[in-house]
Amino acid sequence: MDDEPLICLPGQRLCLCDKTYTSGQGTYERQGYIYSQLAGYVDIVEKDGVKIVEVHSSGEQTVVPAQGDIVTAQISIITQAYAKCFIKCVGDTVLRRPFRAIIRKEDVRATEKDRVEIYKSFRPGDIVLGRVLPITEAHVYQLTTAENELGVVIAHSERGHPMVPISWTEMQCSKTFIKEQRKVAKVLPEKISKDFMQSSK
Amino acid sequence: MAEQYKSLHPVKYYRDYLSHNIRPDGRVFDTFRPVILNTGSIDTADGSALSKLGQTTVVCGIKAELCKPKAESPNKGFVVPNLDLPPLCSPKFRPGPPSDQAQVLSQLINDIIENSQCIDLTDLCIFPDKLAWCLYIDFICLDFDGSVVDACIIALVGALKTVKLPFVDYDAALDNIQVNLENTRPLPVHSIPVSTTFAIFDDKIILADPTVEEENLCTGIIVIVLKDDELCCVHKPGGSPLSSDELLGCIEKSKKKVPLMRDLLKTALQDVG
Amino acid sequence: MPIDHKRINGPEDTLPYQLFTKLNRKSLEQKYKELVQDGKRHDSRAPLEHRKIFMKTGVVSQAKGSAYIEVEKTKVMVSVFDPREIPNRQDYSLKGEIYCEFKFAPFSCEKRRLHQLDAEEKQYSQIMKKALEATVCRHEFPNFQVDIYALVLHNDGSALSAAITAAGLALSHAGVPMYDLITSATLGIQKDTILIDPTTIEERICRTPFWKEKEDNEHGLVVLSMLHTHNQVAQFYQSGSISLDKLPHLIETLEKACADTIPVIQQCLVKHVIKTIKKSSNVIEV
Amino acid sequence: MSNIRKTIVSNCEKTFLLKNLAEFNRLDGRAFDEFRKVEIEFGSDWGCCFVSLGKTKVIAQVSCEIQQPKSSRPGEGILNLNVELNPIAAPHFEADRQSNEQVQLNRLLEKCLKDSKAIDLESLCIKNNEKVWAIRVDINVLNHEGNILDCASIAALAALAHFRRPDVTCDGEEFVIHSIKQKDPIPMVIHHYPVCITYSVFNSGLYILADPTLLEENVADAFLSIGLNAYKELCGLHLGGKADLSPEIIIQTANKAAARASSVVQQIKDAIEQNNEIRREQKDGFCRLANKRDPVELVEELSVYLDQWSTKKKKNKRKSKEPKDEQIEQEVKEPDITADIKPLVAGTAVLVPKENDDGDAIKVWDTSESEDDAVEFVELPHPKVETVDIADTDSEEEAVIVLNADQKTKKRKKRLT
Amino acid sequence: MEATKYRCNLDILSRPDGSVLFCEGKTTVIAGLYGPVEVKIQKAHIDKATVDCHYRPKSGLPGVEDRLYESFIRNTCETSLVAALFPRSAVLIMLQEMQNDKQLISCAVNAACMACLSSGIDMKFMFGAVTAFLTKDEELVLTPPIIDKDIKALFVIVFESTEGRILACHTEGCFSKEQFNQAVSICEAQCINVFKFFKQTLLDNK
Repeated sequence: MDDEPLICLPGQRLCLCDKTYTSGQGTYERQGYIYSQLAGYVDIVEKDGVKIVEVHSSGEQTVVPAQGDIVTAQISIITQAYAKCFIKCVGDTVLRRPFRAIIRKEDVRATEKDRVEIYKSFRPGDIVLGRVLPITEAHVYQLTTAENELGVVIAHSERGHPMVPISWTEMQCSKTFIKEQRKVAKVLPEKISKDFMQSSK
Repeated sequence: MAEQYKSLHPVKYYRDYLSHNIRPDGRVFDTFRPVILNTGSIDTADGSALSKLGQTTVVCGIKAELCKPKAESPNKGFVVPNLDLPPLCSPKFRPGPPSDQAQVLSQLINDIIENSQCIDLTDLCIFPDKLAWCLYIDFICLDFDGSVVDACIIALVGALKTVKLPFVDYDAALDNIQVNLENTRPLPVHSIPVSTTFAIFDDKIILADPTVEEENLCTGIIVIVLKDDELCCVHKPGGSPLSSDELLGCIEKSKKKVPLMRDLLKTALQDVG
Repeated sequence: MPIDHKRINGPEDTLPYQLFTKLNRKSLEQKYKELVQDGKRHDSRAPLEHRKIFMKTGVVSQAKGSAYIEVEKTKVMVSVFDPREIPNRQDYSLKGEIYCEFKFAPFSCEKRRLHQLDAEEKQYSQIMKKALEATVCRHEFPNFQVDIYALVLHNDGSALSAAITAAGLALSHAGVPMYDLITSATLGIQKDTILIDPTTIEERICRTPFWKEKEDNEHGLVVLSMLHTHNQVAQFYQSGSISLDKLPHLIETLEKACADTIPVIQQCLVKHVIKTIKKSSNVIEV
Repeated sequence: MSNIRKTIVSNCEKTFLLKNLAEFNRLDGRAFDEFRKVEIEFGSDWGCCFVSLGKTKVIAQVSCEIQQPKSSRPGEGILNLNVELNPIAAPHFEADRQSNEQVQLNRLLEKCLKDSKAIDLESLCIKNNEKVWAIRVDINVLNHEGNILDCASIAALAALAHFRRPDVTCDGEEFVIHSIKQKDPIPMVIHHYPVCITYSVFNSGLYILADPTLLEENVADAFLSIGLNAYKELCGLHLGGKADLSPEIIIQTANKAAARASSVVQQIKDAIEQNNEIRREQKDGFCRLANKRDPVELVEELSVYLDQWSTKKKKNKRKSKEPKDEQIEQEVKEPDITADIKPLVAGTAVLVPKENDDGDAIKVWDTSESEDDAVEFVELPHPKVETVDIADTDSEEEAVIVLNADQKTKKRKKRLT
Repeated sequence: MEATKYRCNLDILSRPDGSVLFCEGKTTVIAGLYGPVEVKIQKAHIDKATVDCHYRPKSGLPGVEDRLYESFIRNTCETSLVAALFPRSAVLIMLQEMQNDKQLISCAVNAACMACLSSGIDMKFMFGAVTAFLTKDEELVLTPPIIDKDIKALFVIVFESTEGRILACHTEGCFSKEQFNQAVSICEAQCINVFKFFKQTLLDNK
């Protein structure tokens, strides 16, 4: 970031829209000019010789999940065919209001799709990482966990104690050592795991 | 990262803080948030005040209207308090009729007004069985960040102190009402109730003046209202059980707040004159 | 009036005491004359002078974005919330929706307002919605709804304009993508007198048709909202009866008033942006 | 949403019930025209009574306040009835929500008690055009085991008959309300005692069951509710549902209901009498209920009912154990109701197919609603006076005030802070 | 001091899973409980049962005042029920006022506890409520004074049965801290009788 960030307001004309400059996040193009959509600061990103003009909001951004985003969600209801959940974070941004989403049985994992059982993959209350699928139905977001890095990251055993992953299909209760089945995400971000291990003590 | 942690596991987030004897907003368990009181700034109301308790903001406006007293109590006026929790003040609330929470709090405030006897209903009578004042006391929460009752009671007292009622001449024979706007009198306020909210966290830690997050995560709420040295409300609607010593401890803590509130009110009203 | 079982009810019928005051019954003619005396209005403003505006963002901590506007005595709070799923919606809409609610606090006007939205409030909500739809990039949040709530704490005229201006500020504060900054202004007209930013008393005089029988019984209120950079009209509302010939002049006057408000909004937003940037850079440094 | 927590009547329950009806048996062992036991208890407050009709239980409370009379009836008091279907009575009832069922019950009760002019409203007037007593009857349904209407009508009537309002005296200008301790309260003036008697209709009137239970109500094609007083005067008749009944059946049923009505009214009067005597000694009210153990209350098992059933059968005739087509005709003549009906419907009713879908209670109610127009009214013994809706005139008055308010406030001087 | 007389009739209603007619002195309340039953989706919790309470006055429609009672009883029941056992379901507690002799709240709380007990739903502990009255002569009594005006303050205190801690508390009127303390201790003593009565009733009903 520059020492003096360039502050702009909605509707402010930023520059001409031509071969070198194109409109990016937080801006719009009208009659050959790029205008700002937000109150924030201007950022210019160079990509393939094109300068993308972006405006970043100063405070929290208003985000809605979009196709391809990695989201953090909490499972609320499981059925035979799908698990319902609430999206709590999109990327690093924490949402003030959760969005509803579902994970269908066939999107739980990449292999042996026909042998997936929802109850062996997720339980209500689990925190999962998922990727947003293209929006087909009008209302609900669909998520997939069919990647190694996606799946359950935080779960509690039936007794209510936190569990530790022991394989990509199993987690173990830290108190009772009972194993439960889950679709476990492979990589845990270091910090979160550390935080949780500490707090659970 | 902390944000996400808080969003996904709020209870643990809080426990981590509280285990170090501090609350996420930097207060220790017993401290109250700063209080701001502004009085008489809305002149369409007959009395008004705005109170801020940390972020929690409540505006109280009093409108006086004339009406006929009830046949059962011909020498009493009316006080009609209502708390509105509009969708403006928090994403928790939806437009429409008052939520259960708003109703419960309205009634609690009504009880406090009644129990503390801060308004003597006979003061509101103009002519027995014929004419009396009806005070519509409307509270609107502008920012819902916990301990709303406390903020309401502060605003209530501030607003009551600014009420000025015009003189009314009532001719019983002709049933004629004459209002004299030039000549007004203040409403006698007989006591100053001071309310304190406590939250019980994890069945044992008692937090004074909780924020909305603390209220959501806690396992019980206590509201204690004092007027001078007397108690006029100890309201604990369920939640984690407490020993009587713990409850008395809360009363002791809230007692300390009384002189502070009294001074605040005095200072606030001085400027209005 | 049916009893509301979800509120504490007072006695059945109460009357405002103002009904029984000794009124110095001035004729309408006289009132009109007193509207502007020696080129000054009752609050010693010139007819085309706007009252001072104070604006602040971030007044509601629980909301995504919020703004407070004070036009001398008129005080309005607006809060804006994150997009949410549209309740009971069956079909897919490419553009997001805006939900507006404009409410007068019960004690904000001379006559006590009831808690339920009345016809006037519903109409104002609609006007506000239309005005804001023009400035919000609704395609950025398809199938979602942004809630905007405006609450008038004290009404001393031109409350709708104040609410629209504040809502624009609150939306921008909330980080909702917008095409432009929006400002709004009100104007009252009675016969030949044109008053910018009328107070409650002036509004009332302008609303009443005084000389019904005469031909030039022009009277009424005009509210205009403008998009600043693109210089486009976002909303136009007129009540009463105004001749078509006069309209261009009125619009011109209002446009100017709208433009005059822009610096206040800009200042307020820039202040907010600087503050948050400082805060975040502080965090990074630490 | 109203279907949440709704108990569904299964097809086998339905067929079982209908099969039993074909053999002239009811599941609880009652005869077709037999009613469940009515019990009336009064509380310590005036005008409070708890009525059970079998296991259906209702509490009614009468309250009064002084109001301005309706401008169309300046010399009459006001009577309001309000039935509440609480979730305590059945889990699918929702609190604070007017269901169709509730509206219908309210209307039927109003027809029976209010429109029949059973209560003397003129005696409730304190000062013409100024002050009258407004009487309100709140009927809270506590347990829904069928036939709420009858139970509620008994409760409402008993409560009204028991109620006493405080005395009011007037010394020229002032009205003084005397508390109950100061002056003896005044009972209501009741011209006649009307109650509702409900029947369930199966197979277009082939079987008509008095005082239906919950299951019978849900399976029945229609219900016939007759408002009657002890003098055999009709106070409202309502046929809801989808049965094609011949007028003769209705009249015959109404005749039978008349006998029932007079016995119920007698019971109400006796209960009040008895209560008045008890009141002198103790004022415990409902506390008596606490230690009361009604053996019938504890009967829960179906087997017990079945025992009863067989004993009843024995009384009837041994023959019924071999149900043969010809024999039914003979058997039919035993209980008097069926004997009444049989000849009328013979031939037509036999092959009416019974509804086999899961048409539960709601359905029955709904259809009855849509057929409201088809409801047959039998002329009331008292001339029915048209109630003029005064809402219009009222609101006009209000509007005038509001207008004035606006204009006057305009001239109000601005107050300084 | 005359002891308050408790009387009750269990399972007075056939529809609810548990019901009771409960008398405390002359105050009488009928309570019924359904649960766990189906819950509206908007109200469902993923980790526990939703506890809902409906209080009905015997005359008039329930108003704002009754909402306060409802929330008081609802929260008390929610704390004592093991709600975590029935996620995504509802427990409905319904109360009907029958007769009021100034001990309505405590009677309603006790009736709610009896209804829970009679339905057999899992509970962490029993709860019992006692009403104490402070008269104009600054005297604490458990039996309601005959004249309303003699009451200076009123205390309703709810205790749990395991350690005798205060579960809920509601007061009306003004009083000193010492008087409150005193009221707590006399209520505590009386509450033992309430629990005794609960246990005896359940034994008798076997």
